[in-house]
Amino acid sequence: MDFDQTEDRRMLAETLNRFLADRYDIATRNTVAYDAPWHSPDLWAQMAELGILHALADEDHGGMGGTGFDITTVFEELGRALCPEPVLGALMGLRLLSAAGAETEAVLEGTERLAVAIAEPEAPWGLDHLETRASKAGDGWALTGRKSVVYGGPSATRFLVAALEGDMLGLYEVAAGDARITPYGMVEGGGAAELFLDASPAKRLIPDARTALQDALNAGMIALCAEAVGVAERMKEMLLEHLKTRTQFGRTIGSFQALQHRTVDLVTEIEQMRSITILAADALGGPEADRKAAMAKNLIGRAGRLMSEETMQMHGGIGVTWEAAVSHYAKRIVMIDAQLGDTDYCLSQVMEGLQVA
Amino acid sequence: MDFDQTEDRRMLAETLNRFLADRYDIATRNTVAYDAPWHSPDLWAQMAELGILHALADEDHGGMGGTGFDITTVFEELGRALCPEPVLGALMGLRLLSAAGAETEAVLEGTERLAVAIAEPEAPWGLDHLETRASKAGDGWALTGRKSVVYGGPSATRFLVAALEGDMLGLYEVAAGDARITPYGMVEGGGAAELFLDASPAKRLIPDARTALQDALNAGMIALCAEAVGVAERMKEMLLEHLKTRTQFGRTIGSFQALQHRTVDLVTEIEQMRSITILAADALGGPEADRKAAMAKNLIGRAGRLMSEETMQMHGGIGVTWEAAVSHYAKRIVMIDAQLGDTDYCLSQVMEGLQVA
Amino acid sequence: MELQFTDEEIAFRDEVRAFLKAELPEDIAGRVRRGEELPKDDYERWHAILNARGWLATIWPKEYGGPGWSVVERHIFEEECAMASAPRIVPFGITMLGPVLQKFGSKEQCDAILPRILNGDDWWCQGYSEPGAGSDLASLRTKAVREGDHYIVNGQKTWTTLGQHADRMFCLVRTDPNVKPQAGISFLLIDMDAPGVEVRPIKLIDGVHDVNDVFFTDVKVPVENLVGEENSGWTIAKFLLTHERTNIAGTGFSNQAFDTVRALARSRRVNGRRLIDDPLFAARLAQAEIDLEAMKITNLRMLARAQKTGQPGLESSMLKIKGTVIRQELNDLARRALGPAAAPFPAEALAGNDAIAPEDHRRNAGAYFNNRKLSIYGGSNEIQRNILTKAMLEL
Amino acid sequence: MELQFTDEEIAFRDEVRAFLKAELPEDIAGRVRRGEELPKDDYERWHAILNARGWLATIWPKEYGGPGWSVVERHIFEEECAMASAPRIVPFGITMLGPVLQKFGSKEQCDAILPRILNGDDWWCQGYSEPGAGSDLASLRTKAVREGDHYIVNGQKTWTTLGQHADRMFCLVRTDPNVKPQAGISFLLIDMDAPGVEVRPIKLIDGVHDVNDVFFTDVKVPVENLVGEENSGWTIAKFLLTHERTNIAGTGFSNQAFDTVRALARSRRVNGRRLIDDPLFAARLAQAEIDLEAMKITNLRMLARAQKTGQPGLESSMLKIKGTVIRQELNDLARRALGPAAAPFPAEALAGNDAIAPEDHRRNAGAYFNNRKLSIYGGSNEIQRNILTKAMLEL
Repeated sequence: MDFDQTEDRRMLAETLNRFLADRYDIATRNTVAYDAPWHSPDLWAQMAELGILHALADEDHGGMGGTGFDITTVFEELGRALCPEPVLGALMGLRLLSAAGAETEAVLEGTERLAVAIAEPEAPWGLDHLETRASKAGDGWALTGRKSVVYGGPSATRFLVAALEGDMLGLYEVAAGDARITPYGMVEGGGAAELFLDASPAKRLIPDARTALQDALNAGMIALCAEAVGVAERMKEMLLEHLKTRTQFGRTIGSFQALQHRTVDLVTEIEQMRSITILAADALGGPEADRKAAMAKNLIGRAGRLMSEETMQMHGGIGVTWEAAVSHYAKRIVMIDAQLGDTDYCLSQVMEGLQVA
Repeated sequence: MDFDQTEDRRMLAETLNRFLADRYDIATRNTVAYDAPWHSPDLWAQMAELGILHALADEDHGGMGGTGFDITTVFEELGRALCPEPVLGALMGLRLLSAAGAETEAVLEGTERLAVAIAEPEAPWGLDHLETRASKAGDGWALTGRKSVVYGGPSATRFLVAALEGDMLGLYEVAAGDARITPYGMVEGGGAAELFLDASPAKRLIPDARTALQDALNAGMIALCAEAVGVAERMKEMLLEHLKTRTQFGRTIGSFQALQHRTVDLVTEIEQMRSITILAADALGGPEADRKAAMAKNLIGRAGRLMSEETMQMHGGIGVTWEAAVSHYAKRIVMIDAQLGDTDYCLSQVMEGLQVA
Repeated sequence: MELQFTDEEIAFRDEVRAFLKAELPEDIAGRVRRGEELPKDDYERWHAILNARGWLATIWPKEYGGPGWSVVERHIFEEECAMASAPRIVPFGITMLGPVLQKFGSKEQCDAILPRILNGDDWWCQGYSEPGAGSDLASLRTKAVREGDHYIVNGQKTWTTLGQHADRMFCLVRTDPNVKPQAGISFLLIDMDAPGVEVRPIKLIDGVHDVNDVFFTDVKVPVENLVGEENSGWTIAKFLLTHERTNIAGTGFSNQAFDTVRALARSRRVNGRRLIDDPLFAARLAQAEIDLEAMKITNLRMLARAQKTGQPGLESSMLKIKGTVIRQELNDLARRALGPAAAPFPAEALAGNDAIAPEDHRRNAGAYFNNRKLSIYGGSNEIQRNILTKAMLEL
Repeated sequence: MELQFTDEEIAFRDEVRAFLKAELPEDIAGRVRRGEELPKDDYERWHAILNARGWLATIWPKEYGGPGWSVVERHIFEEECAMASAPRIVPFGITMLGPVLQKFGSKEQCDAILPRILNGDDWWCQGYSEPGAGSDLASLRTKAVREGDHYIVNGQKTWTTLGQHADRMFCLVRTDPNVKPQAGISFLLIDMDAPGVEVRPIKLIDGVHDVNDVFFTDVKVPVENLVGEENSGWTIAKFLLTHERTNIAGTGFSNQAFDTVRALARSRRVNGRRLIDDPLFAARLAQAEIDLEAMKITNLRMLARAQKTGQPGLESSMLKIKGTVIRQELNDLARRALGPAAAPFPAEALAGNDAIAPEDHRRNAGAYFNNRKLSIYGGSNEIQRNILTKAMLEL
């Protein structure tokens, strides 16, 4: 039993932390995050150069990492800096390309940007209710359907798309130019897109991709959990600073016991967030991976909302202003819940495990 | 719009309050409540003499009340005094006898004590999954099945039993001597019983009693809600007294802001408890009666648990001792939840109303 | 005990409904329903419509142009307006300054100012909060120094709601720095176009601009703009803070929010079923409905008492807490109901064939975040708990 | 990062399991599983079995008869014991007094007392709390006045757990009333059969008797029963309060409680389906499972740090809070799972054909109420929040 990070991962975290602290102060971050293309191609290239993306794939597929703990190391730092770069798409895409035995080099080097398109308007989470269809078209395939809220969609060069041929859920690749894309910014910054496929030409990567897609979702959920931990840690620093410096009625507001006790409860929840993320990261790729990822995402969703609401409340009016960095963190930690599986969806998944003996 | 009680009801409340304060101090109450027959036949007779039971039936059936607000008036006072007398059985029984057009006089005068037996071991709430069966036997009927946790069962002279003949849920009467009864005390005081019917002779009061039974359940739920309001009001008094007098670290514990804010939240919930009980009482007998009774019982269940746990916590060690009156109130307000429909069951009923437009 | 409205009250409600149906402009109601920022003109049109009917200044006595309604009638009016998606009445002139002038102002001030409020000639804003003096209002530092027949005002106000539209501000200023904080405050009326007044927008969490910073640099204010005595401003401030507010629970807004979420949950399909058939979502919504139903009765109980005693009672603090908690929960449900489709930034929420949320729901996430302010402003819920502790629990 | 136990640790766990399977008496485990009060004899038998194996005093150094386990091994042992429904080891002699004597006691005291603890010759109890000095321990008033070679002790202790079985008590007494509260306290050992000691039972909310009041009237205590210096008792008390407690989160108990509730929910039928198929119940249970899984990792993280640094860290206060909250939630679920069938009073819970709850669940309601004490004693959760505020948040 050992909860220390390996030396390699510690260095990775420090490198990324320093890079983001230098290049992604909150003002820069907000400029990048709230204007099209909702990320910075320059900083993306630099980040790739640092080898950050290599941490997300394993050695057999050109990377230098790819385990649950590599993922959490990277995403916790992204969260701390509230980085809007489309790393989630790279992570999930790399796992899918690896599963397909496809080339990963261009992605690892940052010249190709992937977005993974699974969710649909009426099937926001999971794989069970998708309707996008694939059919043979000449040598290749044609996809028809709509993919919704595709994270990183505005800047993606290629989309990896889940689609059905008969009952079989496959993985297909669509070039950005071959589909109609409606890009947009998100309420907390960063970009997403609607993807309209109308007999769009595609290449099939994996005929029966259910397992690979679920693995990509698990990895993505763990990444989001770790991102939330990073967000929460930074919010905690901001909150403690605020409690120690803001005065009301001639005292620092941190001297009020009601706020103290609520703060202790928040800090306790952050430890729980970190713990459940560790649990899920450890299980990634194993037999318990699905359920533990769902457990983690559920706890993160609940604790994230609490963290967001309580931190804003204790900041008072300033906490709901655009000018205050904390408000952007407060948005992110809540909106993470809706990505890949929200508290209720994930809880349902955990409940299923209780019901079958 | 008027939330004042009528003069009659105010007098009823005062009379009952004085009676209970005089005869049911907590020591007497505990002696009565925790020893067989888990109520006091003497005090029961006196209470009947005061006309308390008459408030639970309408004028057409020998009573002087019988509306939702008559019921809440009586049960709030019973709650305040933590009275273990089996008034719930009388209330529900009187409504059923009235619906059947049967004689109510002996019940109103307290010489007969009714217990209403609906719930079964695997059908604790509602009317949809009962299995006790009725069949013709000579001139009368015979019942077979098991009724579980029949409140007031130990002291009942007659049982009003819900049983199926074919698909039709009827109401039957069984004399106490005609069934096997296992009486027991409850964790918070008061008595209940298991009722074993094995071709037990019965009289049929209402062939199709679904509506009447649901009305009796609604009335019973409203009564329990009002009882919980009375319990909560008394707990609030005890809590405030404790906060004002108990000192720790050289200060009254009521001077600690964390406890102040939690107390304010409790007091707010008591107002909510009272309000939802008023809403349900007003709706009794009308088209919205079922759903509003379920709403009330759900809120009472949630708020009751909070009230119980927080009040014990803020009392510290003394709050979990038998000697402290508050511990018996804390038990009662929680155990009310399990009677006639708990928070989850009631919430499901309310959810159904959301689902159908 | 009688929960139902009287026949007269029901007739009144029907009259209000008919009025709203006939007079509330559909374009304005649409913007309110969609949670958009309203242009100044929307407020002005709506005020004019209400004023034409004599229903604008609902809490003013008849002598000043109020309708002379009972507490219950006001409540009915506010509920119906909220349910019909009418804009809120901008409170600064009508609800705040009006009653203050009627109680503390001179006859000249009343005659000069009150008709202009009714007619929409002046848009008023409120100058209370300052950076560093949020919940602790008495620590305010904006100072006004008497020089001849003027005060010279220097300092800064913040959280000035809709101040960007305002012609005038009523303002708390420090006129005596040498006494205890509460004793040295005055209530002053300031023209927003006076030299030295600068309004800077504060953008909120969802990108909306409805509050402002206001800076004063050597602003000259005529002494006749003082309301009440010099250094008696704290009395006026307290009057305003404890002033009867029938609408503090916001039940009309919550009713409307609940209906909207329920409709959304019934129509939206998620993973093979209607969202309302998801027991976990339905459980949250049912619980919110129950809490709201209870609060509506609590609210009516307080109103009935106010009607009888003329006192709103300290329970208004409870209604503030519970009302904001419930409304924020409904906002959360509205955001949550959309799942990932809540993501698009409000300013560019998708429309037409590319829409991913129904028209009335494209600001659900933004509204959720923006409305976190509900439990902060107007006396934060923590301040309300302090008030209740002191006054009700006698702790 | 490595969550799994090492091969050695797994081997150790298997050894503990085998031991428990072979040696834990079934009658005792049954009573523990059913949540019954244990007779004194159960504890004594179990202590003797553990002592025979050398596994009784798990936190004592080897020189005094401890097994020399690592933090992780102790954790494994405690988890396995809880999962097997072993009685808890009565902590007063083993976990509390033992380490105190080893650190502060004289050689004579160690030699005389420690072996008797191991052998079960003396049953110890703790005399800390007093009426009026609960969370505020320093305000204790039981006084000990030196007279020749004795102290004369007068006063009252309360919440003395299992004091009805005790032969001796370690006790905090005030030896100097004229200095600040913390400075005048001493740590004294008192024979329970000394003249002037009276033990009176305190019945708890569920009718169970496991705590007591203890009264002292002119009790003579030899001065050699003083541990450490006179007036240094506060140092010892603090040592005990912050003493490494691997089991503070109670994860073993919660594991066991979770498994039991899940089994109940799978087997119990309610209104036409298994309870576990009721989404509202299943949601609560799943959430408790998730919180518990997280806390188990939090606990292991703290353990791993303690293993490395020898310091438990302030996070033990977090574990105390979260551990009790989770365990109490599981107790609530166990009570709730029975519905009305939780009603019968524990002392007479129905059995045989008349039973309405499965054998292991007849005290579910009683246990729920009794375990409300978990968040009160051993430093209430409010005190833990104060500690965390001060030390960790530096507020």
